[in-house]
Amino acid sequence: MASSILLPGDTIPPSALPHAKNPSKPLTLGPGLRHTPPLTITAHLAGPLHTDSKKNAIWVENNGGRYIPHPSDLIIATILSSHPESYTCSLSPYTPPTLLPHLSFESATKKTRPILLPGSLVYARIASTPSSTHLTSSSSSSSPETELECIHPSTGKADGLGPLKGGMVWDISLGFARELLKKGDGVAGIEGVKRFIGEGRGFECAVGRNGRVWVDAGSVGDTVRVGREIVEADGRRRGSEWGRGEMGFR
Amino acid sequence: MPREAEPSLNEREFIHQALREQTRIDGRALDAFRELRLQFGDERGVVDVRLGKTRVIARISAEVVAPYPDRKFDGIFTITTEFSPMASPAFEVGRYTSDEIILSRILEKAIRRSSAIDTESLCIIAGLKCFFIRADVHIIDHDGGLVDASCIAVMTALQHFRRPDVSVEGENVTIYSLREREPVPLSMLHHPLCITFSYYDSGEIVLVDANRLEEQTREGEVIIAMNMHGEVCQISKFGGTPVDALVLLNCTNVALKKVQTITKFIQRQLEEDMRKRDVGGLMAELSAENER
Amino acid sequence: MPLDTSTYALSLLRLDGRRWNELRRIHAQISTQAAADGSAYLEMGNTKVICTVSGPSEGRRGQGQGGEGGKARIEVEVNLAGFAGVERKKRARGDRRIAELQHTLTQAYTSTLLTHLYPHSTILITLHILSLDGSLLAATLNAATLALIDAGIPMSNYLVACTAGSTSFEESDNADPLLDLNGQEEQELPFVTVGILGDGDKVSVLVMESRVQMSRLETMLVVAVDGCKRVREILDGVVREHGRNMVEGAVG
Amino acid sequence: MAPAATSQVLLSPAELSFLHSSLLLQPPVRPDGRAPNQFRPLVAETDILPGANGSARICFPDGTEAIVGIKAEVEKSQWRANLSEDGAHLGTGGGDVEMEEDGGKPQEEASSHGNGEMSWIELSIEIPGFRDDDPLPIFLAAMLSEGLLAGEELKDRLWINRRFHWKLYIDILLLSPPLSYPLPLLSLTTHLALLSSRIPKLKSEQDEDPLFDDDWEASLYLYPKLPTGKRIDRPPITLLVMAVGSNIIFDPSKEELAVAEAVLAVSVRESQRRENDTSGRRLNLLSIRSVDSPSRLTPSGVPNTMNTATGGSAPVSSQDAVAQRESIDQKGVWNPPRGGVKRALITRIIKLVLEPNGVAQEVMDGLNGVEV
Amino acid sequence: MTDRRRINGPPSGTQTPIFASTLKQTPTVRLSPPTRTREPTELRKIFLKTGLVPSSSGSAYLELQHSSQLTSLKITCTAHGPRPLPRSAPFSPQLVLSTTVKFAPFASRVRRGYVRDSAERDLAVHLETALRGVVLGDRWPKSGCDVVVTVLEGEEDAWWGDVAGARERGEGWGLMCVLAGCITVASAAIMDAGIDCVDLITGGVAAVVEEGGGKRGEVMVLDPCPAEHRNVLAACVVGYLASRDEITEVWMKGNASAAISAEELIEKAVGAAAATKAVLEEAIKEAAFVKFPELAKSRGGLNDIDMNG
Repeated sequence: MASSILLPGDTIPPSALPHAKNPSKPLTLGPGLRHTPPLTITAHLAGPLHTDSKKNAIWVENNGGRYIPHPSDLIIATILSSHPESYTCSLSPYTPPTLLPHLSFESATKKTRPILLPGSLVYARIASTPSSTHLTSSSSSSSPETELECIHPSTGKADGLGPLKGGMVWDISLGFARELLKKGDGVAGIEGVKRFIGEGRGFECAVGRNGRVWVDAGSVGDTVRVGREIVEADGRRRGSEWGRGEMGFR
Repeated sequence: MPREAEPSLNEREFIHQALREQTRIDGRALDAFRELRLQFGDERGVVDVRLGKTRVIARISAEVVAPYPDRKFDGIFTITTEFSPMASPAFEVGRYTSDEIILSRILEKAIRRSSAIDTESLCIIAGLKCFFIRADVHIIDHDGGLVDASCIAVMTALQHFRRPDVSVEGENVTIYSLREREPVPLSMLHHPLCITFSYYDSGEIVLVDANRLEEQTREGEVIIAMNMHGEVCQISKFGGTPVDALVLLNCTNVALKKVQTITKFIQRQLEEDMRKRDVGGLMAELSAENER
Repeated sequence: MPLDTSTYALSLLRLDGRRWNELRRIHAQISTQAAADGSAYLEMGNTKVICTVSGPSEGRRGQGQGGEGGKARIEVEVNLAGFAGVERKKRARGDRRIAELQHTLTQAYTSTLLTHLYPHSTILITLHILSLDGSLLAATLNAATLALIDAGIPMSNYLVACTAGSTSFEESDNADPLLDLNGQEEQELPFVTVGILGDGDKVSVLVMESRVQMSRLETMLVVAVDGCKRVREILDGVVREHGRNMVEGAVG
Repeated sequence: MAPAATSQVLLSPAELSFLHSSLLLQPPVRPDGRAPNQFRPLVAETDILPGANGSARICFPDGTEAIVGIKAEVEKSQWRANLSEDGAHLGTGGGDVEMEEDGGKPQEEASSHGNGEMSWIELSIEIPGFRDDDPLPIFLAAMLSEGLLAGEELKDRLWINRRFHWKLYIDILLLSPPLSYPLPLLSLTTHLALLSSRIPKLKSEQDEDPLFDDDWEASLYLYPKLPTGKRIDRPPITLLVMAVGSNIIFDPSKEELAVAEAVLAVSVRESQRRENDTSGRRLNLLSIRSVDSPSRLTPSGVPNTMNTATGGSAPVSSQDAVAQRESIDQKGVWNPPRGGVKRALITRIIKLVLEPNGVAQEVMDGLNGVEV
Repeated sequence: MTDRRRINGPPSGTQTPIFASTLKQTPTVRLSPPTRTREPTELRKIFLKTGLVPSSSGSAYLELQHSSQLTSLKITCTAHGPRPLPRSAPFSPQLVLSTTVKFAPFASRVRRGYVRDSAERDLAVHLETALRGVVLGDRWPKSGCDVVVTVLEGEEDAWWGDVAGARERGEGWGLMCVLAGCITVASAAIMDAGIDCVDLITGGVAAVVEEGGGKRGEVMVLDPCPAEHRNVLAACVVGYLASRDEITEVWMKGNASAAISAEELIEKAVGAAAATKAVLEEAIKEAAFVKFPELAKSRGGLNDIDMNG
């Protein structure tokens, strides 16, 4: 699936494009690619090229850097402060804060909204981002801030989103978070996580695309064990994928 | 607007709870250091210290200058610290954070004021010429324990460093280049190291070598600088939740053990590096001297 | 040059005529500055400190609104007057020693004051050191405590500080502890500054800048803690006296 | 920002107008009931710091307080070329080399007259909340040193011998935030501190390395005292004077400053008198500086004719508003002053300051009483 | 404050030493201090022009005729504004005027650093005081105006060869001349920027000088060039509004002796300022003719704007 590493400026040869099963389906360009009419596609990120012939999609895999919000990503956010209409949340350090409206929780009304203290964690979905230029963005608002939601916009159900109580958060690489979420059919990437964790343990977990995993396995010891296994799996994966060796120091 | 990530409530509570159960999130014992790795540069006096994810590079350089007029018989030794924005977005160029001030002050007190270097030995001609030894500390990656790592880096680099040999005939000073004469090690009086203790629950729980997350959630810290002979070179507890005096005394006992272990580790690494450099057998006698 | 301690051994008196366990004269006044919300003047021997407290108030220019996380932010400004020392010395604004002193005071009072009562506000503690003769950190802590009491800012307990030293660096039997060192003694002898919260043995601030055998530390610590308790009594007296005057003034 | 803006008071246009009109009365009615030339009462003490050569503290009733400490240190004088008679005195043109003035007359040996240098006095002002390079401390320092350095006397007294001199450090600390314009306070405190300054008695002779008497009792006052306890001369003082209309008001408070039409700082000194001459005390003017009046930054009031609430009609546009406001000169509506002062007023201020038994002399006499 | 961003030259400029023996071969080197050739009441010739910096709202350049091979005064000024205040600034009902005075590093014999020193900041405060009284600030609420003055060539405090002169008495006589120039040039720049003023403000200096070379006596001179005089005893700068006959800024220092009173000194300084006004008027008119050519046609040719006091 993954071919050679692309560098920014490289042109994608037509041979590398996925052979769509359904020719009427348009080709979807994912992150890291740019289409120059009529037929040139160039990379503007470095990384391996991934294609998906089923969806007729093509993108460049990129692991690292800072998390950039995209609509419908699942993320773990920290509440910073509460305002009349919404909470301000942080997705990652040194990035602009995001908004989580008080009413975007399951069955929340003006009177029965969850009270979240600064520092609490929520598992949420990105509802909209300020930038509408991105190709994958389906719904964009003109709001200058990224907006989050904890309900499914059509059903009004939480679908596993909402405040996270207890447990511990671990930082993982963005690529690993994406991989965990991609594999799982259910929400929260729990299936993806289970592939890396030995069977026979019960635990709750939530994976955020912003590179954070929340784990609660009941006891402190189990939580630490699960969390460390995830982090180590991330480390192994990064090691194999990028061949990160010792930085030469002279 | 954008700011440093504060640990979430969940993290704070979990870390506290785990510590009460004698567990640390990275699986260490409460009084265990992270893995310490030393890497020496090709040049003498360059050391790359890694303590877990924290990484500090120290470099020693020497030049010949005129001594301070009020200290005619002493050489000059300074330590400068550089928090590069590389280590953490919290650091900005040209702005001193209190972390940086504390780090530079503690290194100053632990190493320079405790006279780890015999500055008199750096004097070449009284009042006219002396060596100016400069230790530059660069923080490359910040995951807690900066003071401990920087102190290890400076002390190791000082022991690794060799200054050019000089000879004095009356007023004439000859400074020999590396080829002319084997450079000489600095004369060290003792080897102080810093151990930072982080405490929780008013001193009920005391940790050694906290990582960044633990540092952000702790109630206070005590930094103790000691050498392996049991001499305390400085203690700093800048406020924080008050703890019992006995806890602090206990810390000095733990610090002594840690300092002894780390000092031995540094010695071993230095010797190993010496062996590597000594492939040709040219420096046989020097390495013997170094074993002292 | 080492301090001539031989005279001490003979007469059991220090250079300034004190015994080992004697404090210098402590003179303190509360409410000395009419313009500040709280103020105090403190003399410990020849170390003279004026402290003013303003706040809790809105943050100062361009520094945002007070503290984060629903707590007041504490700012400390220490100004060492040019004429304070023996030699006239103007310290640059970025002086690290002063910065460290400010940091220590900030840290000490952040955990002592009940800052959660004043969210989004700033408490500014300004200290002027008019004359310097040892025990600088201890004097600034004591003066700030008095000024904060005068300003009526709630604190969990008194924070008082004192220094203690030892006549010898080495691990020898004939070393004696000393209480409340003056500038000359500080230059020559190892010493610790200890800040105690309340009347127990709870150490809030502990700073030692000299090299000393581990075994000496315990004695120094004990003497300093004991000294703190006596300083506390003196300051307590000052506060009560001031309170009495205030009540009488209000009645009469 | 202007130095005055920092001490700006927040008064409404109505209050400003009331203050202004009461100060315009003949005689003016001041908010604290003082006479126009009356100073605020003050608490002063000298010699408060044993570690300094001279020190003083002054406290005004509004809580502003200043401490001045003076330290003198022996310093080596810079080398000066001795000039030959014919005036071929071009050495290096650099600024480092100071040359002896040579008027063709023989050099007076070991006399201090005219040898004092500017750089021997260093004055620094510390104001809480201000950086060293903010305009207010710099303006104040310039104003105070202008007065102190204007005379030869002080500089010359710092001369020890041809190789050494005293370096005088004057450190001025304002302990409180600058509530009112702190110039008079700082000036009076410096005056007292200088009066209390003593330097050790010189024991060595001529151009030897200086050796001083250890006995502090034997030390000499920087401003020498006669056996009768009187001084030959005294340091200068700087007064703050403001004008409202034709009224001249001394030592204005911050509220009064907010309606001032002109503010002047005037430095005066008692001119030197001979030791046996007690009658003729004359004051010398050393410097005058105009100070930016904070009143210019105050908001102006809205007259009734422009206020719909009082039956007037609101102006249509902001331009209209300005035009209307400027066209009417209604009494009781505050308008910040524009323009400057008439020359005659400045002349009158100078006269008032300098006149025998005038304000300046009164203040000096008052400070006399503080002496140790 | 030290400037650590740049590598600076030595604080005091160094000249190659000139030895007495070499002087005979170089008669061009002046040995005697320059003397004033003007009448005591005569001003130096002034060149003033506005609108030199097109990117600013208003600008002006002032130059004084240099006398006897010495440096003269060259000052530029730009005014930026009225423009809206930054969003972070608090509300102001008036125009917020801020002034900056900076000597170019090469403006004086002793090199000036890039960081403003206390004398420059002090001058800026003086200038601000002078201008604040003239500008109709309440016509421009919520706006700011920056007046930036750069001194390209400053007045010396004394003749450079006669270093003793500078030492003698309160230095900074040159600064007073600079301030007078700053006031005039800033006034022109503000006019050029189209900011409403109550009157035209001009700066003027008068001084009591001690004449060297035998006749010892105190003389009152207008527009002094400190280098030309053996000793300056007292000097006074005023910022003068000629039509209103008012003073917004007065700065006098020195020992105004009994012979010449302070009042007289101020009077003379006002005289100097009033004389300068003619030049300022001409310069502004000239600028107006450039802006409105039809005015110029009706008036005919332009006059030379040099003037004699």
